[in-house]
Amino acid sequence: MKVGVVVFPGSNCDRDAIHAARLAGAQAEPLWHEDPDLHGADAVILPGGFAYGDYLRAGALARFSPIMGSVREHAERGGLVLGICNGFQVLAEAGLVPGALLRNASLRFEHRWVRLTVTRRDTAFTSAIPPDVTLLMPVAHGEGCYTSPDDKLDALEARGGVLFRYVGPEGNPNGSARDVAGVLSERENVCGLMPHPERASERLLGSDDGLLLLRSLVTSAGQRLAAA
Amino acid sequence: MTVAERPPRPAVAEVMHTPLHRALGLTDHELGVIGGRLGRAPNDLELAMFSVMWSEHCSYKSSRPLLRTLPTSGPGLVAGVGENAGVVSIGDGLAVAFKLESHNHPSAVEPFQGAATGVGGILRDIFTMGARPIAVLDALKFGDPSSARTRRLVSGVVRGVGGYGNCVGVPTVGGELAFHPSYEENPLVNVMAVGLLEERDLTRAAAPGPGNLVVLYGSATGRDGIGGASVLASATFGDADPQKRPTVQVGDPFAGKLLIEASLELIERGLLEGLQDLGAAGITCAVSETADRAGTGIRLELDAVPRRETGMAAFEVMISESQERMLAIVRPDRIDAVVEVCRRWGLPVAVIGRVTDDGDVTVAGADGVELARVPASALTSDAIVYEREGRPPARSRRAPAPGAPELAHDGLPERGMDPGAVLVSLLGDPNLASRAWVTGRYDETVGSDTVCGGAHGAAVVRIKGTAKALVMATDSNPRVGALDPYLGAVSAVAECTRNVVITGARPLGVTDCLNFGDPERAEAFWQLTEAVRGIADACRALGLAVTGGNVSLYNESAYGAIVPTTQIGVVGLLDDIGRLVHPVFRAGSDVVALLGESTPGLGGSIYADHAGAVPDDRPPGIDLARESALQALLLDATRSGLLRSAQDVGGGGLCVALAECCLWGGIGADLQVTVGTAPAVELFGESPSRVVVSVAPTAWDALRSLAAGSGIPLRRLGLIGGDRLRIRLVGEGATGAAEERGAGVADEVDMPLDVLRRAWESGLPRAIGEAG
Amino acid sequence: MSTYRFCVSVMPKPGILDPQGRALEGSLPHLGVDSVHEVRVGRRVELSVDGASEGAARAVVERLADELFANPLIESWSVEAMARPALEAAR
Amino acid sequence: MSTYRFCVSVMPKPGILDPQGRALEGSLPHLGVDSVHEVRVGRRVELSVDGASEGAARAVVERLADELFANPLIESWSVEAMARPALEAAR
Ligand SMILES: Nc1ncnc2c1ncn2[C@@H]1O[C@H](COP(=O)(O)OP(=O)(O)O)[C@@H](O)[C@H]1O
Ligand SMILES: [Mg+2]
Repeated sequence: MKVGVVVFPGSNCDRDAIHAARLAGAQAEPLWHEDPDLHGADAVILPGGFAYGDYLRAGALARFSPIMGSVREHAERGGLVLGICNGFQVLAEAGLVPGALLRNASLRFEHRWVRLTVTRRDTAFTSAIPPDVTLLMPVAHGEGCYTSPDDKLDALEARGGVLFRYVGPEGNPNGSARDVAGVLSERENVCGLMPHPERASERLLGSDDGLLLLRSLVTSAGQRLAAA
Repeated sequence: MTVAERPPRPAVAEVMHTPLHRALGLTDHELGVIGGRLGRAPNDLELAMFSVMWSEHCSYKSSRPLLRTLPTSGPGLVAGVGENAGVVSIGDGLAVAFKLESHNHPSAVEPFQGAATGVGGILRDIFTMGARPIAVLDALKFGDPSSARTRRLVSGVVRGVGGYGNCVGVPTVGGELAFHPSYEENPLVNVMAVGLLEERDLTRAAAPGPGNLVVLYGSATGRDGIGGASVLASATFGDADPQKRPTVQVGDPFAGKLLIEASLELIERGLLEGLQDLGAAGITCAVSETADRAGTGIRLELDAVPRRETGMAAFEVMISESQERMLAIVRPDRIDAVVEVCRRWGLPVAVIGRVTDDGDVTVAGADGVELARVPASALTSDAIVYEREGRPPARSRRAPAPGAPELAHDGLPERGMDPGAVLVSLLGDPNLASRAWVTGRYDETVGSDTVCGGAHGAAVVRIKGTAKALVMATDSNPRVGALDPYLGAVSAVAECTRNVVITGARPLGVTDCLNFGDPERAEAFWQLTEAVRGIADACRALGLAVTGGNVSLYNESAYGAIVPTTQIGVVGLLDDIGRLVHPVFRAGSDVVALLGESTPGLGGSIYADHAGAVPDDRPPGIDLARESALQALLLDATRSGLLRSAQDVGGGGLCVALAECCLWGGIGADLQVTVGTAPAVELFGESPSRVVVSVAPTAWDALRSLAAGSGIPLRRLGLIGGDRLRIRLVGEGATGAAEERGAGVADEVDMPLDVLRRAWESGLPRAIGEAG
Repeated sequence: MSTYRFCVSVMPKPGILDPQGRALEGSLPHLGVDSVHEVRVGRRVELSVDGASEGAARAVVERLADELFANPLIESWSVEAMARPALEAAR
Repeated sequence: MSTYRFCVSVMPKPGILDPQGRALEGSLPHLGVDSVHEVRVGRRVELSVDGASEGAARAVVERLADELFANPLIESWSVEAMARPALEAAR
């Protein structure tokens, strides 16, 4: 099972994502943004960071990188794509997941540990997460306030597209509508979330809850591979 | 260095009629010496180059003789003072690079950009050595937290540090934040960076091999940071349009990130012979320093320098401080590969000259016309040096005034102060309260290596693929430094190393940043001299080398100089992350104890601020032999796995240390402290060389015999448990004594953790008006 | 082939949260200003375009505004020709 | 007393590095655009002001632009009256 981690100019969690994907049992390699070839990746991760400095709008410039065409095709073929933090912003700008990410309500960069509820376990990104478990992970972003018109939010919720929500006393760090922390594409093969599962993949670092998410991804991609 | 830390220069209008060298900040004497070095009068471009290189910031002309007295060699040191950053070997073929640096003046002018470019600058010093930056610590000092100016500065600086560090993806894992009225007009922004490298990638900032190419890559060059020298334009070119000469450098962290990746790739692939970052004095500094270090010369083709703007004069190109640029020395057969790497990372790159064997920095203009020729050494290693005169102030607080009684009591009971209430107010003091408001603006987990961030204690960053971790801290003691600059420096070194040692890590070396006033004033120079003597004494006593540092002088305003501020940074190595000792109380019924004992003196303490303690009180002294023995004991105790927790007793004294252990651990304690006639010394005094530890009950005897063997006093205080912090006072200074004096105050601290937590968490936001 | 300079204004759509505008408005009383309301903060992009005609150049700008400068979900944009290159080259 | 709407343009001063503009320009080739240059990115603030006259209202805006909206060390600003409230109030 091969995970490709896209490196945009300004990505800064690419190495973390590769490290954590390997802990989750995948073969993981970087993919250079100017090379449209996915080099046989079964799943693609768009990592966190500040692609193109997050100038203009987070994710706005990165979505035109040559590799994004291939990522889109991969997604259209049903391939799995996970966007973390800046990767989520790129996915949203590219229209691969619904919604937009505005500046945090506090207008400040927020780093803190948050708790997430997982609304469903029947997805490629959550299948390995035990029931009733909330996930402890850090967030670190300045533009993570999830926004979408109310009717679209209703529709998103109705189809089970809100996969992660901020809960507990740590609260909603950015003012996201309806506490949305992560969403699923309509076909449920593309997921974007603001918190960082790859930074919560070892007990030593404070939590290994994120590994559950990455293991789900790796397992699901492996199963799809076997089925194909 | 990042951009020049420089004293204000005369305004353009004022200097129109002054001789050029003076307008550029050079004295008549210096002009004479330059003539001597050249054997002729300098032309205007050469004068500009000398003026920036012979500035205090680049030449260390006032401090160089002092810095020579520091202990600068030690085991494992593979690069030290004189390099961009100190590098110490840590085994497994790995080494760690670290350094502190100031960006005070730029941050005072434009806090956001000043702090951001400060982070960018120190990061460049780290990766110039071939190291990947893995951590940043920021040490910030401001004036009155309730003033509008301070609030603007705090907000701008914190956004600037985060804005750069977060974007380049280097976690900001710790630092320091202090408020003192003397920083009101002159805040201090000192930033420490730490990097990790394969020892074989160690890169020198030298230009060896005549015939090699001089390559400039990174951002294009603009008119950044040449405001001071713009008099040259008015004098020479009759163009003083200030609009065209921005003095504020704008940092571009995105370009900074690309620069890190490109540089590390170039180094890893072995494509470079030398690498130097560009900071203050720009190209002039980079070429003269690299040539001088290698004993070579460099001939520059000025027109080859990529520019951001049109119509730049030669001097502007030579001294521009545009950020995010690097100078590489490259063998001709490797230039194509170098260009390819830079292009891939989207960075402009150009060959701007060649290494020569004549020892000169030569600047060639269009058609090879020689615009300047100066011996590289005259600009750097052979720059002018001053033996300045130092004089202690007329009234030093070091010794008690003649005839003054030894301090017998401290006013705590007399003033009817309840120690519990004092503790609450200390925990809420902006100097001691939770830093979450600041640390929450910093990405401290990027890199997936942060074991402990800035929430409490030293920062701990593991090294992937090994069992090792690096432990890092930065400390200063300006309140003590204000009373006694020697003691301020000694205690900063002691405290900083102690903070590293209590985790179980062995300190690898010391970096320092000396923030002082105008060295041309005898008192300020005396303070600097005392501080350097203090660092040297402390490092020798603790067996540590100074691996590098920075000097920032002229920290003065219309309201006077800042208090002498010696900022210290220490990095330690923990061989086995499994043995990491945290500062927090962990388990009920563990035994709490204090290692070390308190000594008299409340001068310089936070308590003194709150209680207005006896005005002429001294700060407590420090016994370096005792400190060294304490640190050795701690390393022994952690190595043998005895300690469940260890916390330094610092600002706010024993009570605050105990409260922190409880708050951070989320568990209370029931304790008893014996107080003499001066209970505040015991409870809130800041005498050094003390550590609060906790051990499992079964480990108590072992700890006691270890302590006895090392001659360090050990006092059992009580047990961990519950959800209150209770400290009963016993002994001479307790109940009976207080009641005799008619105060009738409580002789104990007995506080629910919730109350303490609220005070501690709300202290900073409230002080700076960011509550809610 | 000539060069034309344009500016693109990108503003948050009505109804979309504008925390910056709100924060600005909230800070006004501290400055003793109470006559200001409905503050909205957006972006302004100035750029030069080479083209055969102003219309051709504007078409490029409009495409960029639509695809890149603004996110249609949350922002609206407008393009204006500028009299002359307002700023000297600054790359 | 009437209400006037203004917009304030805040741009990086000439000669001051504009990292946003630079990064934007650097990404344009990915969109197949190579005719665009000298990109500068700034802010646009729209606001309504109550005042006895347009001049009085404008004076308030100019003061705010100078003290609050722009950082005079690195940015310059200009004020323009807007025909009518371009956007409905959206708090
Ligand atoms: N206070 C100090 N203590 C020890 N070394 C110092 C101190 N100040 C400067 N140095 C050393 O002097 C050299 C020059 O410093 P600096 O000009 O700041 O270097 P850079 O340009 O690389 O930042 C460096 O090696 C630095 O470590
Ligand atoms: Mg350097």
